[in-house]
Amino acid sequence: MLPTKPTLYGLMAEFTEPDELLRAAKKAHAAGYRRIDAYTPIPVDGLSEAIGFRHTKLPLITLIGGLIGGIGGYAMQYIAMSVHYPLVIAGRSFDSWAAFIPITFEMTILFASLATVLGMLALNGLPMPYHPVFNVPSFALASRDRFFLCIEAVDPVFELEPTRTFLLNFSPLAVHEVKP
Amino acid sequence: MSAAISSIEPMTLDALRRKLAERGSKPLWRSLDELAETPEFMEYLHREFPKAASEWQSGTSRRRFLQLMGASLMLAAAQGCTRQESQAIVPYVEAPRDFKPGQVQHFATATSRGGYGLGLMVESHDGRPTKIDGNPRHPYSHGATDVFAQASILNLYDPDRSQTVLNAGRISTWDQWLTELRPALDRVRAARGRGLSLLTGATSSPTLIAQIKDLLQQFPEAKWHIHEPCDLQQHRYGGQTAGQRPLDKLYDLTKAKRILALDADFLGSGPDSLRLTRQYAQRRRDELSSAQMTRLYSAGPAPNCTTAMADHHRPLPAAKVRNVLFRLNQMLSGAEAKWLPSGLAADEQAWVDTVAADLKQHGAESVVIVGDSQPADVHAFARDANRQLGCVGPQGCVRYVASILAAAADGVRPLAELVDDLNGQRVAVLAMLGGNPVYDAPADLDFAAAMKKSSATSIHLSAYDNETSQHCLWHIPALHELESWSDIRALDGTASIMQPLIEPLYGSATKSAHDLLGVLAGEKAPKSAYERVSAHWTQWLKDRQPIANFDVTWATWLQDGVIADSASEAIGADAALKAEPRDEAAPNQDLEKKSPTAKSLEIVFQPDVAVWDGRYANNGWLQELPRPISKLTWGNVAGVAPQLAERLNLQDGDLVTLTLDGRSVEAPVLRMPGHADNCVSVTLGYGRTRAGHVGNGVGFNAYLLRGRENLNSAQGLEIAKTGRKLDLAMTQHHHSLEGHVEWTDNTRPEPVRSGEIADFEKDPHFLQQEFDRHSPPSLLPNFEYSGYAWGMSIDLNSCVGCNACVVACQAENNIPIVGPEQVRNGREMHWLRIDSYYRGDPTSPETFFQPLACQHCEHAPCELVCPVAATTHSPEGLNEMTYNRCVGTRYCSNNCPYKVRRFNFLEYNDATTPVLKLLRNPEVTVRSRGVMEKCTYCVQRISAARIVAKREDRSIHDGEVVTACQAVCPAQAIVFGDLNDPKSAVNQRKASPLNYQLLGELNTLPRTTYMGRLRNPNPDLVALEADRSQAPNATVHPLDPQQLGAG
Amino acid sequence: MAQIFHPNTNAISRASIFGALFAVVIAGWLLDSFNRSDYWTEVGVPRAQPVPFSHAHHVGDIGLDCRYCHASVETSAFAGMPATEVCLGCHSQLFNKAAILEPVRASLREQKPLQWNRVHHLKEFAYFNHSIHVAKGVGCSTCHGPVNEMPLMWKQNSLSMQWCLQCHRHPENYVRPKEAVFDMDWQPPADQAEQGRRLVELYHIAKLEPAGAAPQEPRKSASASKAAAAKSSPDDYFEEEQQTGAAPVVKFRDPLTNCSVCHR
Amino acid sequence: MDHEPTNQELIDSHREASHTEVSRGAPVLKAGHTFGSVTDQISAIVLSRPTSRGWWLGLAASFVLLMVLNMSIAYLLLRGVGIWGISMPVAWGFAIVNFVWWIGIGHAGTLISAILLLLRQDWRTSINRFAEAMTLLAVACAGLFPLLHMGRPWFFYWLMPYPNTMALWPQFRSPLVWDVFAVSTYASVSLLFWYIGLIPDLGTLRDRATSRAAQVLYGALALGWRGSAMHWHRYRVASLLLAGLCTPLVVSVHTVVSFDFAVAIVPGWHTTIFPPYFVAGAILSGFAMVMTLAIPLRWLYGLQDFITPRHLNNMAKVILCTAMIVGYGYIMEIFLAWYGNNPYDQAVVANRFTGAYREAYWALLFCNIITPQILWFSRVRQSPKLLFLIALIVNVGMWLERFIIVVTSLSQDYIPGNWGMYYPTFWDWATFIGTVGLFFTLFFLFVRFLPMIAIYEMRELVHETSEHHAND
Repeated sequence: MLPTKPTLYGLMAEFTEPDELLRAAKKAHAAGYRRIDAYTPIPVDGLSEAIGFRHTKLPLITLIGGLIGGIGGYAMQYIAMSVHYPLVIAGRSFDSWAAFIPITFEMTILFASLATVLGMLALNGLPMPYHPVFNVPSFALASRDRFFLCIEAVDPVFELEPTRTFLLNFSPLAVHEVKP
Repeated sequence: MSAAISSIEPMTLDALRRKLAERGSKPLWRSLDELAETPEFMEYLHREFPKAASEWQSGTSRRRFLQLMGASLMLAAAQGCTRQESQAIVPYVEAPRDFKPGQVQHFATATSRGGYGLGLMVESHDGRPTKIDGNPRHPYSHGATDVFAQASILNLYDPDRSQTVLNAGRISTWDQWLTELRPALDRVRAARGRGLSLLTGATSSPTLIAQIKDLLQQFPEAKWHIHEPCDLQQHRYGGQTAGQRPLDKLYDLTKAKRILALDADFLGSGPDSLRLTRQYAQRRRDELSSAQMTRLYSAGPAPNCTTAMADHHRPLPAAKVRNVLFRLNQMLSGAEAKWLPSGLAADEQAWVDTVAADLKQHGAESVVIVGDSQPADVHAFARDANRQLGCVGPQGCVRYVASILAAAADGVRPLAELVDDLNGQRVAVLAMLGGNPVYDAPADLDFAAAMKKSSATSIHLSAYDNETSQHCLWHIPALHELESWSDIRALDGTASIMQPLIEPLYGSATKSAHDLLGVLAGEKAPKSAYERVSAHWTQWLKDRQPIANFDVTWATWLQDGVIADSASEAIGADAALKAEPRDEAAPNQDLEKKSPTAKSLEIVFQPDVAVWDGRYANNGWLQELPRPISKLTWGNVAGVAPQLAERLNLQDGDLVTLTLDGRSVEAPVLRMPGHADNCVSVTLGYGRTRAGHVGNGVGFNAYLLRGRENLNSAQGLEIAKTGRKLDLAMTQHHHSLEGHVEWTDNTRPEPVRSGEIADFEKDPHFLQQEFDRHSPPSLLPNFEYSGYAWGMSIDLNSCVGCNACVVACQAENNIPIVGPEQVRNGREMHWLRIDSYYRGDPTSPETFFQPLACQHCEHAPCELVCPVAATTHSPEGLNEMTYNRCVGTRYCSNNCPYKVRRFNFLEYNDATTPVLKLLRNPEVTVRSRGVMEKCTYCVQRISAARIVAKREDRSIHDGEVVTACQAVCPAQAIVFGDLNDPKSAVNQRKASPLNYQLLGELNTLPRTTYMGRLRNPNPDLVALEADRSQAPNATVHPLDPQQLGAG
Repeated sequence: MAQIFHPNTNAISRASIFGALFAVVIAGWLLDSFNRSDYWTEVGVPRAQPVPFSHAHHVGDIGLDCRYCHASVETSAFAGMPATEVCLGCHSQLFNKAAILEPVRASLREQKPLQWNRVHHLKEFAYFNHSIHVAKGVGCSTCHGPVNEMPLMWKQNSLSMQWCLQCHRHPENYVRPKEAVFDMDWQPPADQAEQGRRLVELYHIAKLEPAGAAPQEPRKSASASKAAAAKSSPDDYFEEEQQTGAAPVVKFRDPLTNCSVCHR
Repeated sequence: MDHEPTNQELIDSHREASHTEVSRGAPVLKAGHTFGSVTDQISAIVLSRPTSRGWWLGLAASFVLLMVLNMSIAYLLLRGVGIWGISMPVAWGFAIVNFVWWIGIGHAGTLISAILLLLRQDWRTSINRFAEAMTLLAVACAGLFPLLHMGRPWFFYWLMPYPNTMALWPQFRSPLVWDVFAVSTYASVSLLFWYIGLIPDLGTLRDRATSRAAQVLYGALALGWRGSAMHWHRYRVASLLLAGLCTPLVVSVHTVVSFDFAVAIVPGWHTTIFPPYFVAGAILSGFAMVMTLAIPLRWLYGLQDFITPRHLNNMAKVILCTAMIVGYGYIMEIFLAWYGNNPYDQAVVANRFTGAYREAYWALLFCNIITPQILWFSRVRQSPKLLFLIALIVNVGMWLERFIIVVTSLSQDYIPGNWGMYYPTFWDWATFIGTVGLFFTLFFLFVRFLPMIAIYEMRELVHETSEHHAND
């Protein structure tokens, strides 16, 4: 994701209201920009769709994690108790499946949760302590009360001046150039 | 705490009786307070945290704390590591011949019980004795032993044993002693022995007696005194003329259908208790019909094993035994005319008459047994009674033999004479072979003062540097019975050779009585004990069979542990009467004045069932042994009847001052249901000051009350409350005395199932329930135990609660002791405990025993909850405990409905004292702190047997594996074996209709099952007692004048 | 807003997350393999002895029988160590001046026993009995290795519980004919599995013996043993069978793996 | 949870949520707040506000207790569990009581953030953060006890399945092993959930921070969060999934804990009512503890705007409801003893009412059943002081409940011959008080260095409320 033009990462418009950002994002997408991203202090409904993001695989990852945990959990107990070292315990059968349920369940949850969290981080490409957008001085407010729309320079439709003017149409507070 | 308890108001007996009545069907109860449920008692119980600071107080110093701190953390670290530490293997230089390393050997020997012999079979691991059992060939053991024999192994290895010769308290040597003694001895010899006094305990050792007699011949003026503090037959030294020998009684209970035991604990103590217990239990177990079954009556001051087993027990002051016998003889003689008043209360007399009728009816099949603590004339009465019953004689229930103990006939003189001599400066050399007179001589003799006064050269041969050694110029450390050669004779005269099992632990400094006598006799070349013993018996054999090969015979003697046909002949009853004549008038003169009244109480002195006369005071196993019934450990008490306690407003643990003839001691009170009213029973042997680390300062010294005239019981005791309180260490009742609401108690199944023989005859299965016949259905598949299936059966009908099994288990399985504080916290470690329960009227309840150890359930609840599989089930059905896997969550114990598991809450095993390591059974792991343990069915014995069997490619025979508790049991109440072997003894037992599972309703399928207790009450007496309970006050003042007059 | 981190912290931070998980696994693996390592178990580490006694010489070269010195191996839990007099039985004649044997002579002279350094050390909570193993066809070399090639004695096997269990679970892989027990050169035949199973039957190894039969001839349910021959792990230890009508029962054999065999 | 919620649904959910809630009057957030104001006010507590003396005192006090804990643990390792009052038959004492108590407390946090999230209760936002923190700390305290109560704690790892030269495994049929898995799973999942929730706020703190150190610290923890729209999207999905996973988990944990008792055959333990009644009890004690913490906090840090009477009111209702369920549990125990006609169970019930520990039993009935009843009155629910008092009482009551369950059942079970009493020693108390110290020490550090209220969720709240006003 390093910019082809090393001088510039992209252009970033700064808004005060989520709705303005939402409108701008929709327009930008309509205008054919694809390499765009929006940065907000709160999750803004519809924003990700506005910039053309549809759908995440996260639930699938969770499911897989859960299955691994569950099956693995039961297998571990079955093998330990009735294959590897079968011992007579209180006259119970070696495969007392009923007694194995709690651990199977806990293992399912554990692995599913781990999968979810790691999956989320991975898909989001986090951790990423360094990112060009942090070069924008006022971006610190992105975690307070400012809303940013960034069009990246790598976007085929991106032309520095036209894009700047395009962004200015939405009367943002400012339009910043984002150093790589 | 003490404040808490003293605030309790006692509940009146009537109220207790009412409560019992309310409960409808007679429930079992454990203690008076449980019965009472007094609000105040609850109150005390609600102070849940009285001990809050105990651990803090008993905490260690800061410095020690830090040291240990480091240690413990290192320990924690070290535990993980397993890298091999360097360890040496040390082979012999020259291996002894018939010896295989790592193999167990057994040797027959014998031990002394107040002078009488008990045959032993001692187990030896690589040359160190580790376990003592009975010698099956010995007539008074039959393979069983009592608690003392079991525990005496601990005395052998006791670190407190004296190890060097002491001269006035300073370390000296044997040779030093010899040289310094010579002048004194020479002087004595010059004076034909005048001034030489010898003091021994009661003895029957032929060699020793012969040796002493030689000495007395050499020194005609010398004197031999015998002092046996708890001599089982105190009356012996009364008014005998030389030449006469006192009598011993040999009972044969296999023939007895009716037994009347008067102040006699023939099942619990005495030189023949093992034999009698076996005979009694056998008949009780095998003759299950009201026509044949033995019926046991007992009357006596304090509850004990015998009173507990009795079908009818009558609390009775010791002094009134004479009255009872007097009355009994009248009834038996049947000559109405010249009857004198018996001095019994009306209801007592009625009781005696009913019993008399029953005895008379069975004539020769009945026997009267009088306790050895009763005076001579009472025994004479008993002899009359038995003669009238016709049970005397070789075929009868009782025979008489001349006592084999050294007695006046052998020139023995009483202790009092010695004290006079000491005070009169007539003693130059005083040699005490064992004993501890300074501690246990009658108080009015004041032996200590006499010792101080006298200028005699005093020598004390003793295993411990005890109270007496302190007063002696010389102390010579004595050998343990397992360290030296000697011999001894049993009650019936059967002799046994005592052979050493181990080289003296403390080298040549330790000596035997034989050695010491050798010195006194001035032998130039002192013979060894072995030479003396063998010499004596060579002679003995020569006299009888001149041609016999001594070495061969000797070998067989050693092997058998008994000397063939060495028993003595019986004496006919009439001869017996001549032997101990009595003044016909004596009894009824004494009848009244000797009887206690509410004002002046009677006191009864008894040897303690655990420390005896005090000689076992330093034995931790015995100190921590729960006394039968009371479950008291670590101390003695003044036992009183509940009704007396009620009148005097006494609670358990209250400290009282007992005063007798101006002498007084402080003692804690314990209320004993079934104790005689107006009577206080104390046990001797406590309050030692120089017993050792274990025994010092435990309990109170009852000897301080004991006068020479009344060694066993006395009148005129005064009792006064001090207001202070002692927290008694008891294993059963602990502090969980609060009772249950009736509506639960009626439905709670009773752990001990019992009934009457009559009901049994109607329906033999009357004690069984559904699940006892076939186990309830289960969803889970059951395991099939196709190989051995070990199981146990315990017969509650036979068990007399003697505790031998508890100590045997402790000895076999390296079970530690924990001390009184831990016992109070409920942390005793005994794998096998004997629960006791009462039923019925608190003044004389029925008592029940129930030995309880791991039940080895097939569906063991403990196994299910162990997180690390430290307790599992073996294919042979054992519930196994793997100590080294245990992490100590204690969950198993919580889930054990029998609560038979024991936990090492702290580091209980003494891992530091070297000599104690010799004691341990190498076949059993020594458990460390934080580990759970429990009964294993002596799995080490099973494994040993299995290995032998597998080596010989056969299967284990029935009876090849014997658990420690089974081996020791005199009553044969415990049987162990293979349930898959239809012919096995244990299966025979389990086939009995009395067989039942404890808590079987939980479907735990216990491998240990019980046989219900059957009682054989006398209908007439039942009716009689029913009337009496209408008027409960009848028992409270047994000697109220009107009733006397009526008599 | 200024950047707080340098661009390549991105790579580092991502690596760190998964690196952490990885590190934990590695650490655990290292610990385990250390615990099994010869360094820790001292397998193959010769032990110095007061007298440099060479099994290689006495057994390998001279061909002494094990039982000559370890006399109680067939009758007792402890194999036994030779008394000094046993050594001197020969060495009073042979090499009776040799310097290295001085400690032995000194031992007899001063009646002071020799102090050998233990090579095979079992924890005190593990009970091992030589006699029964020898009696059931477990050869010396099976556990002690090629003693006849050891100049100084060393441990051939870790003596860990897992190691014991290998044989206790599948004796047929290890047992040999009784007569070969003390044969140091015995090697398992090609059909050891077959032979082994036969010997297991023959010596009644690891079969519960059904009670009731006459004590003389070994009691053993043929059916069970046949089943055993047929079964393969895990069924070596138990077989679950539905009995018609009766409640289902789990039959199981092999007391060899129950805890009290070694721990009491 | 593989069904993927579209944003429209999310929007609607929040819409209607805010509708209903606000229409009920009391606001979940004081009006007049903006994105900026909430952000600054909350982050200021961590970043700029000077540390109050109250905080220092609190920390010091807790730290002292923490040292008491260290002492008792040291002495425990040194002497063994015998320093406690446990005995035969009562082999479990304070250690297990405290374990269950702390675990119970640990339930509110996850419950609030998971179940209330699924139920779309937007009033949870301002309390869920420190409720979750409380959960973690409580579980940490709880986790200590199973370790400490072992006879040989240095072998704790034998309860975990790992390859070893003994060829041995944990015994998976044992409820204690279930505990190991349940508690560790619960701890780790709660930690994840809590941390995920923190990430955007850490970003905020990173951006607000002035000192380099703070920037690096929070920056590192924030993982470079930059509020990208796509991130937000996945972030929300992940939160929902975790919530979905935590909900059964939180129920399972205390169910498993209750199995420790229910699986055993001890009369008074062996009953089927235990799982639901333990879970209810857990929620009860959890909310009580949240209340115990929330009320002083909002007063100390002037957070009345965020933790409004509305929150207290709702929590009070939850307490009242769960208290009733717990009460039902008690009644069922008694009923079943009578109806099942099991003499042993009946004996246990009788023993609880009249036996040695009856005072404790009566006290717990008062604390857990009687006291919460006054929450029927809305005036009570409005008064923070009263609520605080009630919360404290319930905390005590729930501890007593566990004490009664563990101790009375064991002290008198089947065979009268082995009944016994349990007397806690100094060390029992010290260990218990010590964990309280541990809990509060960590909690004080938490409120000082992390935002105790979810800032971004508060911003969302601002957004929604303003939207709503816009719609009027």
